[in-house]
Amino acid sequence: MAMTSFSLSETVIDAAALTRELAQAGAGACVTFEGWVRDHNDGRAVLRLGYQAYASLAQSEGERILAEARDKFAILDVRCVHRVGLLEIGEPAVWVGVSAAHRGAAFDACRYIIDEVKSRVPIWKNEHYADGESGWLHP
Amino acid sequence: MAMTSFSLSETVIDAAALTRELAQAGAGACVTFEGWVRDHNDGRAVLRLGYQAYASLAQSEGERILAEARDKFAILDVRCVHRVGLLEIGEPAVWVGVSAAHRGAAFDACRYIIDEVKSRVPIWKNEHYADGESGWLHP
Amino acid sequence: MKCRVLYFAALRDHANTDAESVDTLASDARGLYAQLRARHGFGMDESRLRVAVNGEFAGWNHALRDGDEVAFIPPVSGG
Amino acid sequence: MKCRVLYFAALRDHANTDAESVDTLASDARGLYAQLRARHGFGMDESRLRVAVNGEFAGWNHALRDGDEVAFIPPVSGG
Repeated sequence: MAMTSFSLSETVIDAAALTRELAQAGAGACVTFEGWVRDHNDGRAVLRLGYQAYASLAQSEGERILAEARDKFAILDVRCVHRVGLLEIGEPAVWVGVSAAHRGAAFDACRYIIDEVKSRVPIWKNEHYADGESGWLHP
Repeated sequence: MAMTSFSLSETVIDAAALTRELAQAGAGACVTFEGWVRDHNDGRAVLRLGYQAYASLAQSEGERILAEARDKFAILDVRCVHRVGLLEIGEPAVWVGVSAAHRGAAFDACRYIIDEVKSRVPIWKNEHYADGESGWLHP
Repeated sequence: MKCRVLYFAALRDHANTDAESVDTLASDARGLYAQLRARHGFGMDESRLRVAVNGEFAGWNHALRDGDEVAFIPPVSGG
Repeated sequence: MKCRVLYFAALRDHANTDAESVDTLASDARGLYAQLRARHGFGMDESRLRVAVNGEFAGWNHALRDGDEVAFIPPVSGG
């Protein structure tokens, strides 16, 4: 299971199916995070986004983050999916789901995972602006 | 909108439909919490649960909590649904969803709401145990 | 005067009804609960309960009026 | 020796390719980036990048061997 908890996807993320994968009889809490494509960033109107990944390293780094979350927090199961390719406004770009016996660990682990994914996993966002320009974000 | 953000439900919670209601073009983050019926509590095997509510007060107190969350955190929209009646193991008993421009506010608001709902909204859980007993939880 | 009293959870099981009409001389919610506790043998101390009058949380000193709907709220366990 | 170099995001746009085979005399990743920066005119300073060798993060002093696959990782922006 640990080897398939993180994945990159070229197609729409199915949150309901992913949530069902987290179910266990001992699970009392499930926290999910979805990152949606916003229509603006830093004051510029955004039409759509493209995500590019270094796929093999993104996969191994993503799995490493999920393994860290399993070590640090009393959670039962976890999944993370990140989109690659072109996305429209409002589409989920990333989904994180965590199940646990109790909610504190589920919240903390979900927050940890998305923070680490955003800072460590080699995926880049290319914003296409309303003025016709586009640009890679390298914060 | 504020008057219909909190609801009690006698039927299965449709998380996907509720999540879609939170969508806005300016929303970059969506955090959800689901409370699932666990198969055990305090070391006793639980077969199923019954939830009883003081419906009119639960409704007004639930709406009050969601209004507080809108005041305290930079969020865009919010929903909370709590089940009443009999539930089987694994069913969602409560669902909270929050959308926001940024994830910090969404996590904080979602956590605030479920903590307050659990401590303030007049809803009671009756656990039916494997040994045939049942009992109201009054923590 | 008459009040309508609503019962939930353990209090409902104990009173064996979800609601009843009560003749009372109590001037406030505290006095009404003492009367009902004596009648039904509720084990739950006032300190563990909250009060609602006419669908809103209220204090134990809330003055009761004829026709009020009163609920004694045991510790909640939703979620 | 020859290394395979992978480019992503702004570096890919700048190099105008997603990968290339590079003849190098550089002994480590730092030297290889200096060589490629001179060739392609990358604006991004080494301090903003991370290095990966053969699919694993590595240090700038990582000694390169013939056939290594090297990637220079710009600041990421997933999520």
